[in-house]
Amino acid sequence: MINELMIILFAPLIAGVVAWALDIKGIREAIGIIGAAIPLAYLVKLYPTIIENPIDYSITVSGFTLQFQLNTMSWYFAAVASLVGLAMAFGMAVTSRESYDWLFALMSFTGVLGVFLSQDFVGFFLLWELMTFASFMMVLRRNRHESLKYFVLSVIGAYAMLIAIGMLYAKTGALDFASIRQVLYMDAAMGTITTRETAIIFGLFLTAFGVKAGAVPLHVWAPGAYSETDQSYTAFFSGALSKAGAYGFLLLYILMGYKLYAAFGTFHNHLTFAYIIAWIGAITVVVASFLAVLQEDIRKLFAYSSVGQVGYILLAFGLGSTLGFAGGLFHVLSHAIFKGLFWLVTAAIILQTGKTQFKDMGGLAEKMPFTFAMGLIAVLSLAGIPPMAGFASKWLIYEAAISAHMPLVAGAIFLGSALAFAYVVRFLYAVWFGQRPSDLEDVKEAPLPLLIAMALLAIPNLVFGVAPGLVTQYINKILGGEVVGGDYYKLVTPTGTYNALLVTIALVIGLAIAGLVYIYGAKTRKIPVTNTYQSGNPVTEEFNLSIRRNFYKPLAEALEFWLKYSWDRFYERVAGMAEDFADSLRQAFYNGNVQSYSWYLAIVLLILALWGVL
Amino acid sequence: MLKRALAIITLLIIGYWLAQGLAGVPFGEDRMLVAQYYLDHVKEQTGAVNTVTAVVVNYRGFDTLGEVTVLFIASTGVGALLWRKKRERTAKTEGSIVLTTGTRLLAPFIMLFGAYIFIHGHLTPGGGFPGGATIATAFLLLYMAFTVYEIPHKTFEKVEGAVGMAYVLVGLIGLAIGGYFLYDWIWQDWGFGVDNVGRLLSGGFIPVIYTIIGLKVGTELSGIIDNMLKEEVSE
Amino acid sequence: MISAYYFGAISLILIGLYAILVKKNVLKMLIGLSIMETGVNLLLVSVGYISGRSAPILSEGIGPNQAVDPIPQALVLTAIVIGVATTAMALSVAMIIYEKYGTLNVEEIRRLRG
Amino acid sequence: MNGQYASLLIALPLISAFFVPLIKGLGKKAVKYYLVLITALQTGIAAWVFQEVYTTGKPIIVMAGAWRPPVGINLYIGHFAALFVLIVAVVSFLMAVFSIRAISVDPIDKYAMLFLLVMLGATGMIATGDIFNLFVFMEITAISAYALTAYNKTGEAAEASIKYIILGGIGSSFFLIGIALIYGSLGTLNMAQIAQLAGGMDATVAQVGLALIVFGLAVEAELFPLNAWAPDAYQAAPHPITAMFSAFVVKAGLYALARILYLMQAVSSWHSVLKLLIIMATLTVFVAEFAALRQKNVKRMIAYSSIAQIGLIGLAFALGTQSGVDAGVFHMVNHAIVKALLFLAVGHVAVSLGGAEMEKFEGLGKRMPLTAFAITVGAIAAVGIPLFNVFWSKLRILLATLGAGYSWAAAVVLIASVVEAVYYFRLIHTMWFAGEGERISEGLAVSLMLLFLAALVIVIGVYPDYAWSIAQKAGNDIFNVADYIKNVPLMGVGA
Amino acid sequence: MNCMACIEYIIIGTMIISAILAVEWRDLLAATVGMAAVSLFASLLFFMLQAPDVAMTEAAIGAALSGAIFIFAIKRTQRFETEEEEKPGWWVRW
Repeated sequence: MINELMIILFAPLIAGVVAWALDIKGIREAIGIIGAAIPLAYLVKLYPTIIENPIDYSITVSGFTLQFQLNTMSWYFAAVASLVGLAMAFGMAVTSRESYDWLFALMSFTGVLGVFLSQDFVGFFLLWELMTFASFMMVLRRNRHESLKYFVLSVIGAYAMLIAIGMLYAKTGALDFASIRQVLYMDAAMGTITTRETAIIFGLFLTAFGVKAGAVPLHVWAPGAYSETDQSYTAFFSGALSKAGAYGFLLLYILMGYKLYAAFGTFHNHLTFAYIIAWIGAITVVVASFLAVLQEDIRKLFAYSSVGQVGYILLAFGLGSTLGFAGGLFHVLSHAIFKGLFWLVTAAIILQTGKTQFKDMGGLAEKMPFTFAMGLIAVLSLAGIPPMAGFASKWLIYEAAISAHMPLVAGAIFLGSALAFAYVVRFLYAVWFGQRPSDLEDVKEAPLPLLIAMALLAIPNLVFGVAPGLVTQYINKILGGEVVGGDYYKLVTPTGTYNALLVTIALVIGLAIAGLVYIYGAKTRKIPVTNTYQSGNPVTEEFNLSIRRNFYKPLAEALEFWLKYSWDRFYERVAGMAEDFADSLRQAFYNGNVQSYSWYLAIVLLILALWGVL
Repeated sequence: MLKRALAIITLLIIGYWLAQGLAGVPFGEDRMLVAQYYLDHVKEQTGAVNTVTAVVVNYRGFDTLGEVTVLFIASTGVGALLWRKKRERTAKTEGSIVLTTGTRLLAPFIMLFGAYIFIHGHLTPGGGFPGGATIATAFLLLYMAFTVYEIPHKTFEKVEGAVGMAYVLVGLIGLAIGGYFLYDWIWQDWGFGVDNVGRLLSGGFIPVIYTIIGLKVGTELSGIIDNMLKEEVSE
Repeated sequence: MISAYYFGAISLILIGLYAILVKKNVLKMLIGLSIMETGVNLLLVSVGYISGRSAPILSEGIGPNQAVDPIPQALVLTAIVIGVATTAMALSVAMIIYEKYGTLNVEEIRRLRG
Repeated sequence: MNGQYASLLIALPLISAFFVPLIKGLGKKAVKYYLVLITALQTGIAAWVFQEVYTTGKPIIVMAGAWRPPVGINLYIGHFAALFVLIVAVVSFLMAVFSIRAISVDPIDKYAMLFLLVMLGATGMIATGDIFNLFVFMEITAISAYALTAYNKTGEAAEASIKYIILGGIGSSFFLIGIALIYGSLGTLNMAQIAQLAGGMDATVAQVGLALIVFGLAVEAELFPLNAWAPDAYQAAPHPITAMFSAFVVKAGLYALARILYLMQAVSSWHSVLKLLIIMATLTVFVAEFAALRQKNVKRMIAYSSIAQIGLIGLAFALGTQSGVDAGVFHMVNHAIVKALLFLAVGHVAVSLGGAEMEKFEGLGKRMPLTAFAITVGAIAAVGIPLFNVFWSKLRILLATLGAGYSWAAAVVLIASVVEAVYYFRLIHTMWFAGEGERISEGLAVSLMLLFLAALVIVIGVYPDYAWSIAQKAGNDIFNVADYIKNVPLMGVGA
Repeated sequence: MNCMACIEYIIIGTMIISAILAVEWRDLLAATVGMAAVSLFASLLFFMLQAPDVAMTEAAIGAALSGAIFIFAIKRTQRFETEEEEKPGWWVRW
């Protein structure tokens, strides 16, 4: 029987394989886009019925029963991923010229969908690996070192997860979520699984999902991997793939929440394990945002920004309250759409100019007006300026942090927002305004498919910004209660209210007045645009700060002490040590002398003998 | 020196361990299980008097097939490894007069003796392997005595292959006649020499197989000797 | 108390192993291997020996209950042949080694390693 | 058809090997095609046996010379043996075809004989039901392997061969001592009867005997630290032979290890032997993967990877649980396919480009796209990526390991797997994204074989059910000793 | 201790001594002879263990033929074990 879920799951993969095998220009793009559109189409079609009737699907593969279910929560995640995936496909139609890319991009699409839809650990792990592998192959093509860094960390995460799964399997005898959940729920009272084992399983899962979500200190793969691939694909990579990590944390709550609570208890009236997650999120937000501010490369900047934004989601989930979940879930959506949009804008810029550094950019707003408009929406949304989707979700998270009585964490949110503002402002000015380098004079607007892709993500930014209730009411259904009140335009929480429509109207009126002033007010005169902004320092050759070059160098100097320590370098060193260890191991053990080899045999015999004698 | 000392200590411990294991298998006690069956039934089931031969060729014929194969591999392997485009014997000195005359006189008899050994395998100690080795010894003597002597190794190779095939064919005939591989159809079905147990014309296919083995072992071992004695000569 | 035959067999095995572990010449190691195989064969036959019985050739009035165990002897026949086959193989390999490397010292036969 | 005709599995390669000297006058080509023909025939017989065993569900017991088991030697072709005999035959057939192109060193006729005898030896090891016969077949395999390792007659080949001979010689000597002890204690050599009587054995004898047998077989099965000969032999052997080593010669040893281990379940020191084996197998995986990490020679690298995978199978077998054995058998099948593919492809590259060094692989994606694709498929499969066959068996093994409570072993294996992923992906990157080159011809036969094996990898990866059900039956064949004893028609001698 | 046992002990003792000599002699030819002697004594022991078949085989194959092929191999290679100065690292020398 062909089930809708199977179509949703495998349409991208099959389309990818077909596109790869045919490899005819034009046709492969068409097939790819169709394959990416099918899941979204089906999800939209199934939307009306999904709340009452979850759709189940299960297949037995080599003795394992893989179960998939489309329920309210998985629909939400799958829909977000499909939306970004479709945008990615449109973007790739322009930016990618290889069937190789199509194969692996669509393969990872299937992987992400599968992770969200799986209801048992075998399918979850299988598709998780598939997703990791496919995204890795996207990077491998362009940069071996970065891709291996990504893959090694991911695989360590995946294997940590596998061990955790295996331990759970050994303890509970089940691999499907429902049974595991039930057994662990019962076990919380009986305590057959010791606290130590629970801690190990929790730690392993934390590692696994932390890697994928890019939580500090496991984030080091993100900058390299996000920047060293096709930028349209990065929209999906950062927008949807990293959400798999966030989803994993949610899963942790669902499956093990009660058991973890029973094992670790509370800390300051707060679930201990959730506290850990919240702080991981908060640290990720702060560290990644600082690092993002200091980047000179657009791709690196957004890569760190992505890490930071996923940190928000973790933070929200770590609050442990339903409001926190609501905020986190909303942020999943809004981050996917604004960060996806950002990456597509970046893709357009790189495609049209071939440059990635801030110092080579400037004044592109006139040349690429539509792209600029899209970029502006993304910037507003990311910086958390109403009436964009980004504001609504951040506001919810903030409210949740306050009502959970975690002021330090709330402070991290604030700090993160401020820093986000700092880096997007630089992006906004350095790329779009100011003096245009002479070699960018004949830059053209991005091609149509890319524009479609951007529009696809920009519209939800606006719609969900103006009417956040659309999302929160669905989230209420996921969480099974009236968590966030209000109507389509108004959000009501225990501590505050946000009326998006009002804000929008105010904003529109304000903009109208400003426009009137601009048109009828003061006389404008054209002056040449130069870099006037020098941070109050005298301009010298060594200390030449402009918005395009070393803009935040003073900040970097202030943070010098902290920047000395880098997780990235630490991991590199560990890897180098492992390789040296491997070398000396094989040189010493396989030394080529058959007499040494005979000694190994004798030693084994000796061990056998001693074990027999003693 | 340290190495020797360590080796000796290691080996002593291993030896002690082995001895401990062997203590559970006391020397000289009757622990026969399957062997007793062999001893009890060997005469009526195989017609051989020498139980070892019966076990080797008949009851555990598979082992012997494998054993022949091992020797065949060795001869093939040595041939493959020492194969060169053109090789000749390079011995300089002829054997002493005692050796040459002795060899001339003895070689045929040694071969005959070898043949005797393997033909009487089911009656007396010995059999295909020592018989074949004896034959090879004759060739060895010939090689040592004469600098130019060479066995006709092409023919020997062919004989080697042919007798090997003959062995398997005997087994396959058993499969065809009696339904079992290596089935002793001569004894079991034809009952050839049933009244003759203890004399030459008995023992089912044992003499046949031992003849095959004897020829095979003889040719193979002489082939190995031949291969090892010849050296590459540049042209 | 362990029987003298067992003692002899184990000694041969250990001496052979000693040669492999200590001697650096390939041929010497092969001699060790050969001695070891002889030891194993001796051990096998000793295991099958039954005190006071004669060889398992049932001709001259020796009944089934007066013979030693024939199976180990059959096994040893096989093992001897296998041993000589291994030795022949090893020696021809050693000859090639000497031809290519000009030495039989195992410490210098180390092109393949790591 | 009579089940006894399964003895043709042994008879055919033997008689054909003996036939080679008679036809060698026809020339090299003829010998090579003869080899292909015989392996094809063998595949046919093996397929018949496989079909017979799996449709009736009953093992075929071949009784040599019509003697019932404890008296005569029997072949036990159960589910496992039927499966593996088929794999042996198929891989041999493929490699025989590959030999046409790959083998140019004389004398071909000797090569053909040794080739057939390696196949025979592995078949016999897998099929036999008698412990001394196992030793004989092991020696057949080993000695022909010694000869084939040195077949190229280079210094390296001879060096590898002498290492193999010395270590293999020690191993087989001690194996024989083990047999002597067990025979001395039980008075029988038949495996089924040994299993029956093992419980009543003297504890010390059983412990020493089992330990020695395990030691002897572990040398053949390449468990650390007894595997030092393996990378050298793999590297120096002719390319088709390397594939055969990895695909079934080692596995035959591993199977024998597992079989004897489980037959001796009743022995009191059984669990400590298992523990020791688990340690050895885990170390095998770890050391071999690390040794492969910075390898310059691709063939040697894959050899190390093969050893590591063998360690993984050994781990699965040493767990002592049904799920572990099933997973191990499944992994054996998958590994045979994957490594046959990899060694075939790498050997093909080495034959075409004159060496298997890493530099030769630069730009391979442009020079020999199909071969590069095959290596890629094999490498990805070996790493254990989903939708490729090894994923399933690796997952099974790890779940079984964790289920048996050996979390540390699973963790070590997974760390090693990370290393494996690194070097395989470096290889893939080198092939596709580094270097340039002219397209060169790849040869039809080899291309077809590569495609066939790659397709098999993916088909099992996407649809593992059939392979898994077969592996389960085969695993049950090893694990369920009671059935094994029941299936062998033991005569009531002494028992 | 009867006389049979005496002979046994003497043969076993000689066998072990020749084995040690075979291992320790630096002249490989002599060592080969020592090895053949071990085989011969072993074949005597086989005879005393009531295994005439094995004794014959061991004498013909184990002593004579293996000795012969060893000697051929020595002729083709080198006769004496050489004392080498030790070059590689300690773990290799081991």
